Amino acid sequence: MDSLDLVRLNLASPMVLGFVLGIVATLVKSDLKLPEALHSGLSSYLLLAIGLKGGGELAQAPLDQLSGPLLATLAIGITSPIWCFAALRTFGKLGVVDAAAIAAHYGSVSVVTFTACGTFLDGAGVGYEGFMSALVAFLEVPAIVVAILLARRASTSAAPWGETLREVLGGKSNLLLCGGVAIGALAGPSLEQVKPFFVDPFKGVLTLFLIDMGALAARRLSDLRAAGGFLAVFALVMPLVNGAIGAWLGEFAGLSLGGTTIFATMVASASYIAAPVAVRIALPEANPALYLTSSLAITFPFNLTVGIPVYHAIARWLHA
Amino acid sequence: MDSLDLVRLNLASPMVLGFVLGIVATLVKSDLKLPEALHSGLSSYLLLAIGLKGGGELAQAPLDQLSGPLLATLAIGITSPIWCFAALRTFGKLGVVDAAAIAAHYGSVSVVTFTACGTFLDGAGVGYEGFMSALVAFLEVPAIVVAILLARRASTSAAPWGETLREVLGGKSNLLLCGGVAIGALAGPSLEQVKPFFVDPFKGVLTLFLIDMGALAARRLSDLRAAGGFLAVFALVMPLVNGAIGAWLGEFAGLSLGGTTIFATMVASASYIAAPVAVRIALPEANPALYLTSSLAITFPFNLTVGIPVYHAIARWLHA
Amino acid sequence: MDSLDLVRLNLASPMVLGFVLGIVATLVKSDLKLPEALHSGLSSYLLLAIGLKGGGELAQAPLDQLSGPLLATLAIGITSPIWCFAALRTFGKLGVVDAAAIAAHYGSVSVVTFTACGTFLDGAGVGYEGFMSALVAFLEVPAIVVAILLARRASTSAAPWGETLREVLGGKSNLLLCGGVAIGALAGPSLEQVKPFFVDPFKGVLTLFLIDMGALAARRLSDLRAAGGFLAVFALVMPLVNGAIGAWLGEFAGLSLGGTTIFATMVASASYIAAPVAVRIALPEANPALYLTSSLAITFPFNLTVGIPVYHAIARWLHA
Amino acid sequence: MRSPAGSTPDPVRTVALKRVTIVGEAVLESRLVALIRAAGAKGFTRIACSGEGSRGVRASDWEGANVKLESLVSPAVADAILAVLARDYFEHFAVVAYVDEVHVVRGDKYV
Amino acid sequence: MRSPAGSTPDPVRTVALKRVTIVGEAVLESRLVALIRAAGAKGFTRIACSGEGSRGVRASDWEGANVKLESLVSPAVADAILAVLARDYFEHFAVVAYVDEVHVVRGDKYV
Amino acid sequence: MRSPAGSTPDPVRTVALKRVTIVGEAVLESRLVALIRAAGAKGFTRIACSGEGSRGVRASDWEGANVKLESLVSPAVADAILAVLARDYFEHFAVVAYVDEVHVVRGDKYV
Ligand SMILES: Nc1ncnc2c1ncn2[C@@H]1O[C@H](COP(=O)(O)O)[C@@H](O)[C@H]1O
Ligand SMILES: Nc1ncnc2c1ncn2[C@@H]1O[C@H](COP(=O)(O)O)[C@@H](O)[C@H]1O
Ligand SMILES: Nc1ncnc2c1ncn2[C@@H]1O[C@H](COP(=O)(O)O)[C@@H](O)[C@H]1O
Ligand code: NA
Ligand code: NA
Ligand code: NA
Repeated sequence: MDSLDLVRLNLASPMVLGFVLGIVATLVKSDLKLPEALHSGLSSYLLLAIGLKGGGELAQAPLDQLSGPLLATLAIGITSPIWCFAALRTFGKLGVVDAAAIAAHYGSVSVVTFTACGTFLDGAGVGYEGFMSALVAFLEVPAIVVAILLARRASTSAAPWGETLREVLGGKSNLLLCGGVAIGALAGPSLEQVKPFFVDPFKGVLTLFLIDMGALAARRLSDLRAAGGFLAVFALVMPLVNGAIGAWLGEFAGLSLGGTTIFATMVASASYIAAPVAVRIALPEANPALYLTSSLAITFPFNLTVGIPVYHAIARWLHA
Repeated sequence: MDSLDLVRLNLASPMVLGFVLGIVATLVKSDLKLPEALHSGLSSYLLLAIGLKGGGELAQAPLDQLSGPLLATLAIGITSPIWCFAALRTFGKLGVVDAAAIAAHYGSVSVVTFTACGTFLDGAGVGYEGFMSALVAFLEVPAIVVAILLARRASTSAAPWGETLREVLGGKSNLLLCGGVAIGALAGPSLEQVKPFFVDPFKGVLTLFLIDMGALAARRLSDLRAAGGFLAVFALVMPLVNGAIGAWLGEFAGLSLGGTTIFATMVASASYIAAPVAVRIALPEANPALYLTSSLAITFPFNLTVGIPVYHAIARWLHA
Repeated sequence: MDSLDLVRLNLASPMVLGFVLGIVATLVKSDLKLPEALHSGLSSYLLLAIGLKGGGELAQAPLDQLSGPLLATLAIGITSPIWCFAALRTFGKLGVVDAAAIAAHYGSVSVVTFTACGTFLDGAGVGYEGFMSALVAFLEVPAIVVAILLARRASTSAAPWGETLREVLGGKSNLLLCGGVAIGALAGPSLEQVKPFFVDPFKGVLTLFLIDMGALAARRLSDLRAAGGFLAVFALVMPLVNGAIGAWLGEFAGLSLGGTTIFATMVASASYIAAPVAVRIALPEANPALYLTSSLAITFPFNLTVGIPVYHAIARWLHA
Repeated sequence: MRSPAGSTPDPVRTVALKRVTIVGEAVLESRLVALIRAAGAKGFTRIACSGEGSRGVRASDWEGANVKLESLVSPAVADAILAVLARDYFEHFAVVAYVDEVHVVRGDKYV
Repeated sequence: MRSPAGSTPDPVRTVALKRVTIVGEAVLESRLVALIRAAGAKGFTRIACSGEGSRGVRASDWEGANVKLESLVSPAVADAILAVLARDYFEHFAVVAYVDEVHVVRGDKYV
Repeated sequence: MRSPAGSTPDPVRTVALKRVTIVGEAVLESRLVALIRAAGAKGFTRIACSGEGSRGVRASDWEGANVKLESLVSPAVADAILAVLARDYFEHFAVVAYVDEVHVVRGDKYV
């Protein structure tokens, strides 16, 4: 399949179409938002399912095959918020706290984008390492911690450091993701018992969830003006830069073509579940309109539709 | 199987038994109602699942096989509210606004009744056209629009026409149904990915939902007196009339035996999801006790238990 | 497999690990509690699914195979609250009302513990009678009624007897369980249609639910001091006593090895869904900290982790 | 919805009524509603909530946490509700109840 | 969060404002919000609820039961909200509305 | 529940207390609860809600929208709660807080 075919394949997936439906609904002033209890329940389901899958595969993967990707994940988690921060300060002239807040989001990972990439590869018939799901759990937290550290000297109202760490590590999404990995790794073959709930319906649940995400993202669009032109450009260019670096690093770490694509997508994606909550508490004077609009309303739809096939094309080019 | 066997088969299905359980619970003053967030989530699931299925089949159906049933759907959607309205005015002496409000419900379609009919046919081993699900999306709206038009000259407090149209077309149920059809039609083979969520558990979800519907319907029973004797008769006779007309029209449009049964059931059913919301806004002086009691507390249980096998018997007779 | 292997197998199941995750989350002051609407929805699902399964098997089981276990269930349901009550009065010096309230819980059955036992046996490859699920429905209510009878002469503010019975029989959990049994028994082969929803994902749903239960149980731990030392001992010893009696009685009633294990577990388990609600209304002056802490925070985790393999070992010993 | 947009409607006369608020365990919901009705209230609004107090005991997490009931009533009905509550519920159940005054549009409908 | 724990902050000045409360059918939510906004309110809080009244009619259980809207406003805005409500909604819809007074921190933000 | 149906119970004495209401972003919930407790409140009621204001920013839709906390307290405790709120939260967070007076059954329990 050539690149255009892949874009087309991706755009015509039920997940992406569901996302578009959510956007359209909000634009015609209708409301397809799920009740909050369901949104929260579906999020928990997705996080746990990803963790379980990653943990199950982690337990079976030989350590030497694992160590490269794991190190790459930690390395990019620690460094990418730094260059994001520098770019925002240098080219965007943003204040320290706002720049750090945004860097926390782009250094961390979007679980839904990750999942969409897996679905894309399944559709395209490209295999990937099963333990990628576990890497998500390792990529989520470091960038948030690094970015908050960058901001603390400038912030006048940062929360105490202990409280911040507790917020990041003990956050619901981190607990579900890491808890899922732990259960998956410990459960062994009995994991089969829960497959009909956590594996088989997964992509359908994701479709329902993406309708909701579309509705949420579209509501943020009205904040675009508040975010300003620079941030819009940043939210489109930074994923491409991070994605290219991620593809190169994934390839270097010995991942397969599919694994490299997923790794690139993880690096390119911006968190909008774990990071916003942690940043809100740790850096209260950062403006949520800036970090949420860029990550949720621009970068997420971009990655979902165009980004993923592009990162795959890069990975193919590197693998050739 | 003879007709009595079919009635028995239908009454003993988990869905109908679930509905009865919901009624019994309410009658013994207990409460099996699901939390509102879940009721709303399950509704969304059912609507989307029906749309997806219909859209997927629509994309594959040859146009010449489709055009007849589609035209029949639009024709009956526009005309049936008119004769319902006339009957309510002539025999029931109801006011213009109340008659139009009820006509909107009986001209539109009940998604759950439609689904129960499909389950009935599956149980009886009778096949039907897959695109029937898509026809539901086309039958839902026209009758509501026609009925509101009938009432507007008499209503003193009708909402502006634009707002009414937006309410009908942009309503949650219409968006999910039509959105599902669109996604199903565009997604092509990747629809397979979401089958384990939207197709396999469908009938089980419906069972859970029908327990809830039973609880809701039973609560409406106390309004029966308010509705009056004529309306009770109307709510039992009109479905039979509409069902017979529907069966004849479906047969005429070239549908199979199963398709004809479903089409008759669609025409015979009365909406209690899309129509009430639209009517409440568009015709606020119409009395909800009249239109909700007749459609939800009388016609729905009647169709679910007795109506569907009867419409199937009519369809068989016409097909013989 | 020897007993230690079985304990290990049980502890490494996704369900038990999920329960531990819920506890850990609460201990690190995080919150994995599901939204209330979802907790309630998942409970309904589990109760209904158990009922449906039991009813379906009940309809097929020959009466002579059924009568023994059924009589045993009723017998233990009526007698076990009496000896629990006597033990609490004699050794614990508890007041009449508190003793009766706790006896109601230990005489009744925990649906989740029952389910975990079935999952354990599936994992261990041990078969059991399908109609066991139906026995749960018969074990839930009698003990509660007997215990309330024991307390009524001492209670100064007991609710009227009629209201109490209505509360016990018409309670949501009893209705769903018995309603499920009835639907399962009446539906016959059409039950197959709902299997992909009520059977296949069951264990996965249970895992999610147990995370929630872990969070709930851990919150109760702070009440342990209020409950006092005697009650902690009671909550660990009584299940073992009841489990041994249950194993003996199950064996005597002609159950298989697996069936005996489940029967012992049912008898050993303490209700924390049906009993608390009924007792709160019927015996309002009983202290909820006593009956909830012992049944939910001690006995339930004990049975889930250690108890079930122990009851299985007893059953094996009796069967040898 | 009929009136031409922009036209200023007449000022509205309101009636001072008592608003009785009860927060209690969710298992009591149907009983508390019956109590309010029996005391003469014409209606009420029900809100799901949770909370902590001095007792902190809850019958069951399965039936939900607390429920908040608000009812607009005449002073006499307010007194009646509180009196029955105090007599029958305060001793053994987790219940909080209070009254304040609000100015209700078409308030005569509720007394 | 910056201040040293234990230090006593200065007492706070509050402003007396009207709190307008509207309880109505959930299908009306977006219309009621628009009405509040149009009358000049700077914000509102929305709570899902249910209830019973003299009419007890609901458009649909699918769109949810009732919604409670609370808005802190100046007396003039409160009057305007109630007047439009009384004119356009009270006849045909299940709506309850009332006003009371509360003392708001930094209350000048809301007028 | 013991008393013979129909008997009229004695009228109830109530105590005037302050009701402090805080509406804020849901991510703040545990912090606001700790604040209320630290200021001396004996209990509170928590209601999930949503809303719009002048800022309209929310940390995350995943953690839910807003939370409304209501606490019945003495005037001194009310002042303490508002003062800490004003000092630590008003600048950077979406928080609304106000006080009114209600008449509480067995009100001495809460001070
Ligand atoms: N001081 C208070 N202010 C507001 N609500 C309270 C207060 N005390 C108790 N409550 C509410 O009443 C319920 C029962 O309180 P209690 O009986 O003290 O455990 C709690 O769960 C709270 O919802
Ligand atoms: N007396 C009342 N006190 C509190 N809320 C009420 C009262 N009457 C009606 N309501 C609320 O207003 C809604 C509509 O009332 P109605 O129009 O009388 O059916 C009800 O569902 C309740 O939520
Ligand atoms: N005037 C108001 N009346 C009632 N609630 C308000 C008002 N303004 C703000 N709120 C509530 O406070 C939250 C935060 O407001 P803000 O900080 O202005 O964005 C909103 O989401 C509303 O729930
Ligand atoms: Na990233
Ligand atoms: Na129809
Ligand atoms: Na037991």
